[in-house]
Amino acid sequence: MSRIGVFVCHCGENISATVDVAKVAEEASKLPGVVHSVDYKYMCSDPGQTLVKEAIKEHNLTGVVVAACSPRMHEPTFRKACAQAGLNPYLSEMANVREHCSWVHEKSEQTTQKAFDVVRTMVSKASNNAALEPIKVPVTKRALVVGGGVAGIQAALDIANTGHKVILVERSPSIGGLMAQLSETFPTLDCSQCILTPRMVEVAQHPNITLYTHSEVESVDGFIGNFHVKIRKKARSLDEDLCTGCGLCTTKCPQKKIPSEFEQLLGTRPAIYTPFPQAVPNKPVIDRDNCTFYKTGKCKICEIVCPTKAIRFDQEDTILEVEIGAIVLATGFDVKHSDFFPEYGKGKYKDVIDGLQFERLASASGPTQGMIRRPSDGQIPKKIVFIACAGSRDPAKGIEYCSKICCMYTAKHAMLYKHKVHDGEAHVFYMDIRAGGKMYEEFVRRAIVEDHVNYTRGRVSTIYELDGKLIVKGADTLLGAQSVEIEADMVVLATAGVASEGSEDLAQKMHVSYDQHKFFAEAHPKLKPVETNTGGIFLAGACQTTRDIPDSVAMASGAAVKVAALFSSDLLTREPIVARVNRIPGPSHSTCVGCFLCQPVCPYQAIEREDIKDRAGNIIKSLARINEGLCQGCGTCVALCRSKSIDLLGYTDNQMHGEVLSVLEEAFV
Amino acid sequence: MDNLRQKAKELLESKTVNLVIGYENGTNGKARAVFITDPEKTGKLIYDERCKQNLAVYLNKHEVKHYGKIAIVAPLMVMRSILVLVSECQVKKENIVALGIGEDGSLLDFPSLEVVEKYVAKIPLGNPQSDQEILDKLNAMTMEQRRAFWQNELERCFKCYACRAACPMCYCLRCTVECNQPQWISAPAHPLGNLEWHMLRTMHLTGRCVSCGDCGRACPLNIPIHLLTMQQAEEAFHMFGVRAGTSMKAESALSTYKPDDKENFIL
Amino acid sequence: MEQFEPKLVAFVCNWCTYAGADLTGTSRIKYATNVRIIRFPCTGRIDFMLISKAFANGADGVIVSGCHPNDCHYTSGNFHARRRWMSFNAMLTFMGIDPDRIIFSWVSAAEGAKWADVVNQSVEQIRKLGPFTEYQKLVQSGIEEENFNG
Amino acid sequence: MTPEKKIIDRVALDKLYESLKAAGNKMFAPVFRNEQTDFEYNPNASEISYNHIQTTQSVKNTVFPKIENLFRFESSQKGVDLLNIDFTKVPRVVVWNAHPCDAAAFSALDSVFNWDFKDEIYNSRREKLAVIGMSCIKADENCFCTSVDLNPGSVKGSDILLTPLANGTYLAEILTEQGKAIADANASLFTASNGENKEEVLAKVEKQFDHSKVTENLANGFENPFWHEFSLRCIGCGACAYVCPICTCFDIQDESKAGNGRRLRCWDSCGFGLFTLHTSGHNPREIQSQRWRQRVMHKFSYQPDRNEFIGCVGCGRCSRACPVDMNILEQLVALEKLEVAK
Repeated sequence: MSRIGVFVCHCGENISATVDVAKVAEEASKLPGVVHSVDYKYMCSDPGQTLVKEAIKEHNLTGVVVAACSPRMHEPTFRKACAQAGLNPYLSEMANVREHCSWVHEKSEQTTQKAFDVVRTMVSKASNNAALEPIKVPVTKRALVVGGGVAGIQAALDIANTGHKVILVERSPSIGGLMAQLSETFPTLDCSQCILTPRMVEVAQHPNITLYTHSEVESVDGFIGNFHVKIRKKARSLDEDLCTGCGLCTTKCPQKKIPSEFEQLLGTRPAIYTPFPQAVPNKPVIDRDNCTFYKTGKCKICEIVCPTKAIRFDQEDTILEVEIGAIVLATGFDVKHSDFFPEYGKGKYKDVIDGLQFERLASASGPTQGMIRRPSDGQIPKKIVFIACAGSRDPAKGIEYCSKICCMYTAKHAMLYKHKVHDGEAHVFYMDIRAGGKMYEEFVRRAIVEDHVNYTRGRVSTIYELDGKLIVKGADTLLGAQSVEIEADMVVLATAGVASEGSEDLAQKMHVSYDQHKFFAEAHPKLKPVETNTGGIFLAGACQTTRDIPDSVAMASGAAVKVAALFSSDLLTREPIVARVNRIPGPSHSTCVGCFLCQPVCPYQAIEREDIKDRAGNIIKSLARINEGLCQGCGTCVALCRSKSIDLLGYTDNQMHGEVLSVLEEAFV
Repeated sequence: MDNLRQKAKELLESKTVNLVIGYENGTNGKARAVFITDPEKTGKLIYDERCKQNLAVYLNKHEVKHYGKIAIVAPLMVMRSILVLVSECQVKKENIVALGIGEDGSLLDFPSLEVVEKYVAKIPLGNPQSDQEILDKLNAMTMEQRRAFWQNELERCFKCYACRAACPMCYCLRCTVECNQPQWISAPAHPLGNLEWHMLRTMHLTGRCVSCGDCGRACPLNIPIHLLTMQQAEEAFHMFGVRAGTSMKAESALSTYKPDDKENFIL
Repeated sequence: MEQFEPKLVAFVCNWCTYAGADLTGTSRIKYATNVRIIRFPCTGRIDFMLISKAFANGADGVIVSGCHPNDCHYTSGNFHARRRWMSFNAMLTFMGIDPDRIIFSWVSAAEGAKWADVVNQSVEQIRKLGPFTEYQKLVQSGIEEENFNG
Repeated sequence: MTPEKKIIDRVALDKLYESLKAAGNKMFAPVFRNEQTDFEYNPNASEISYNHIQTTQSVKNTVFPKIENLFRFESSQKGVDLLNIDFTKVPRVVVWNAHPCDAAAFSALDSVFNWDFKDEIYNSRREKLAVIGMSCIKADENCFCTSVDLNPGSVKGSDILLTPLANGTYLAEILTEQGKAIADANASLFTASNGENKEEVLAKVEKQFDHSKVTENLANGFENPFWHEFSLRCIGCGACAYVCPICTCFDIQDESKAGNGRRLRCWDSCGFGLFTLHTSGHNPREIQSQRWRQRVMHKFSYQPDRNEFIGCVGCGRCSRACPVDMNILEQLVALEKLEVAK
């Protein structure tokens, strides 16, 4: 039989003004299992807590019920007090007689009766309580950062600087991401590479960071603190230890006309190449699809010219296996290309380009050395139309959301153009200007006022080519939807940002959830923006939704702190409110029949398959097992399980069933 | 029928399977399940309109599982039950050969269960017409009439659990009714205990029932309990757009959701 | 005649409705005393049999409440719960058990006033329906069968 | 007592029924409803079925109801108080129109409920029970009373046995003191008999097997592959046990609210998988073939050995109720012919 102590709080007069606390305490003392029941002015005060602690010892209590405020307020207080008195903290319960009773009802017999009913119910729960021990999970103090853009770089550096090892995996041959392709950055117009490349070098040289470029995550198993990750290091066709990055091979390669991905197809590169001169690592890679040797079996010029004999044509992909404690996903985003827009020529007009292509044209290291030239004939355009919201906020295109960065970079593009082509005309079509951010609105104003960029509020319905010009037809909604037609030399589409290619695949490997647009889903939209629902996996930058550089960097630092916090102790301690699959003696081993219908309901992928084997190693039964490192204790699997084989510690079937019976035990007044 | 016998014989002779589950002539003009291991005895197999039992119920039976690879005579309801059982990890798909029976009674060639999935996908699924007509009648009643109807029917139940035993989807080792910590269901066959039991069975089969009607046929007291699960099968399709036993993937109605599931009663 | 005072039990999730009911308290909004709250971690944890247990043990009505869709602390517990309640409601309707005895609602942690409204409306609704005698009779008939069923 | 024979006509029969009902007896009589014939309490005389072959359920409900309260309990601060139920208050019951197989089953039940422990509640009910039997003039393929030492006109267990005669009247055999009391109290409804022979109207039920041979084979057939082969089809429900007039397995349950409640017993079946499950996890009858064997062994081996009766009256209900055609007669015939090593 339980020995439960009931402690009824007056909360000054907050409770006692409407509830007859003395009567509640007296009635509670008559309940089966209750051996001690008192009321006191302020239970949460030091003397109040002492009252609880002393009663635990004096009456040898096996459970404590504090009838006071909401458990959301003082449950931790009284659990701690119990622990101090040597009672397992999970044997205490709170009866909420303030927020749920005294404050919401007038002084009456009914109010006192309700308070007593609540106490009786919690006494019932407490008598079904079990002592629980916090769950401890060992932590491997090595982080994996996936994606080497600015967010991944920041996260890797921040984690590395806390003294922990980091593995940074980037699928392209160099880190740098989209930011490395930008010309200048808003709202300061400082050179993107100038601020990024030092960080890239820092990553390469940091003693705590291991960098794998041209590599991808192959698989992820395990759980928070204990991931087992396989990384596919794609063949570079090069011995990286021998290569000095002299670049001789790239200059001698006979293939020179391969459209460069880094230059957004506006420039070319050889078959053995580094994506851009400041690439980190500065080691080339052979593009086997375009290499003469791989296509014809002859050439090998690079091998001949290489001074260190570093070329390895027979190199194969290698799989690295690493133990990881936490993962930061920083895989960024992609932009839609101009071929996404049938109404804008579906990519067939060479001079209709996307924003990223414009960045390359405007970049001093780009294909035109920073001169704005039309891709079609190399002429300097005298009139450019910029179209904001190209694809974004367009449900018909399946992209309902605002890409958030386009208003700003369109203003930047128009400005850069005006700075470079002084007699040029810049027109911007926009839906709304969203320039929320420090110095952002001022920046847009500058474009309009100082650089005389023409802003037209309206959408462009069509673009077609006529006599070497691009006819842009739109409407000016501020002039009563008056139609506007501009003969432009070039059109720049601020195309929508979308989830990076392969996001869905990666999310499935990582067991993180993702939204309808394949952006990774945060654990909570407000309070857990960098966490995912999978413990130990965090998000940084635009893989969660499109965002600009400062936001990405801030988020990366946030994710890094989460990782550092996780790595701050050897064992991860968790609330023991987790689900558990029952175990019984053989031959059944559990009442679980292994239907695994609970697996899809778990938001945390915490339900695993456990194989019970006989002595010969044959599987005799498969049943569900909850990974206590991943379970967050929602209990959805518990209510779903048909054979009642799963239970939730702290909210067991017995407890909840007992509460229901107990709450209805007496006729309500 | 000759095709069926021939195919069963071949499967046993070639040791592709160790057991064939089918129908044979039973006592007093009834058809019943038969378990054949000897290729020479496949002549016992029959298939006609009396063959209504959902044979998939045997696939999870301990003694039957023991045989390993099994061929099973599979009219539509058996096919669907097999798909549910595979999706719920109760039978291994490589252990089952479905001797499919078409709607005209002919033998269908199913080299794999994937082909069964494709076949089922092509067939309009729903409750048997005669049962659906009764359901329509019940649905047209007032709430009070339906309450009276079910109270009268369920009060008679004496909890022999033939409904549970006949259902291929009721394969738990320990049913919730046998759980007494806490006692979820009043065990005795009194009106409350009976109502609780049938509510439980109905909810547990929601989204999993293939409308074979075997629970109702099994009831020795002729309580039309199959109507409960059949109604829910229809409701699940109506509300969630899914029918049980169409795929080997685990996507049972109550273990999945859509963010935009439409209801009209939540404040 | 004295007004019928129904007994209601509320099954609420810890993160939204329980917190919302706390806010009702801190805002000192008054509501009917007929409801007793039972805290669950999530609506996904609420077994449908608990509702039937509540009726079997004398509840005239049951309130079930949790986070609004998309707001679940555990992302999807309420979505799973919603399907469960949709199925349960359909079944009760088909069995002729008045689903109006159960009030489902989404009450967020910020909706203290809504919680008071939900309680007051539910109490009124159940008061109009009267005691849940149909269900209670089932319970009684089981007990009273003693020695007279044969 | 020496049996007496009288004649009662159809109209008088209904009057006898009403008379017994009016005298305060609870009448348990077969009625056709829900597409089956089954016993009910206190139907109207006009509702009673006289032309069925067999009812779905047996009459054991009258003495071994599907739920039986054993005692009550109440919790107080001091602990739990047990409150006895006054079994003397059980009602007088008349089983009306029970076939000879059902009537004969009572003696088996008497033996089960009294072989060591005297079951008070059972005996209380049994003492207040009267059985008005009805000989069978029809039988079907599932009937095999003649193979278990009974026949369509067996008088065993009946207080009065009626036999429908060709002329529409009924031969009433008054067999016990209780039967005589009933007949005497309603003497005006009966007329004298004139040597009518019931044998010529009785249903013809062929003897299908020799039960002593079955019992003999069972004694040596525990490990016979027969059980596996013949039970593969069995799905392990309790239908056969619940409709059986002699099956008496029960489960003990407590039902309570706020610490007050009752202990009761309700029907159970040896066919259920968890029937013999031990707390240790061990289940001595782990698979269905073992459970099916238990059922047959109990009736045709253990009970004849220990209680000196066959646990079967050949009513055929289990065969009719079985959803998967586990036909007991077919199996008994096979068991009789079973070749067993001795």
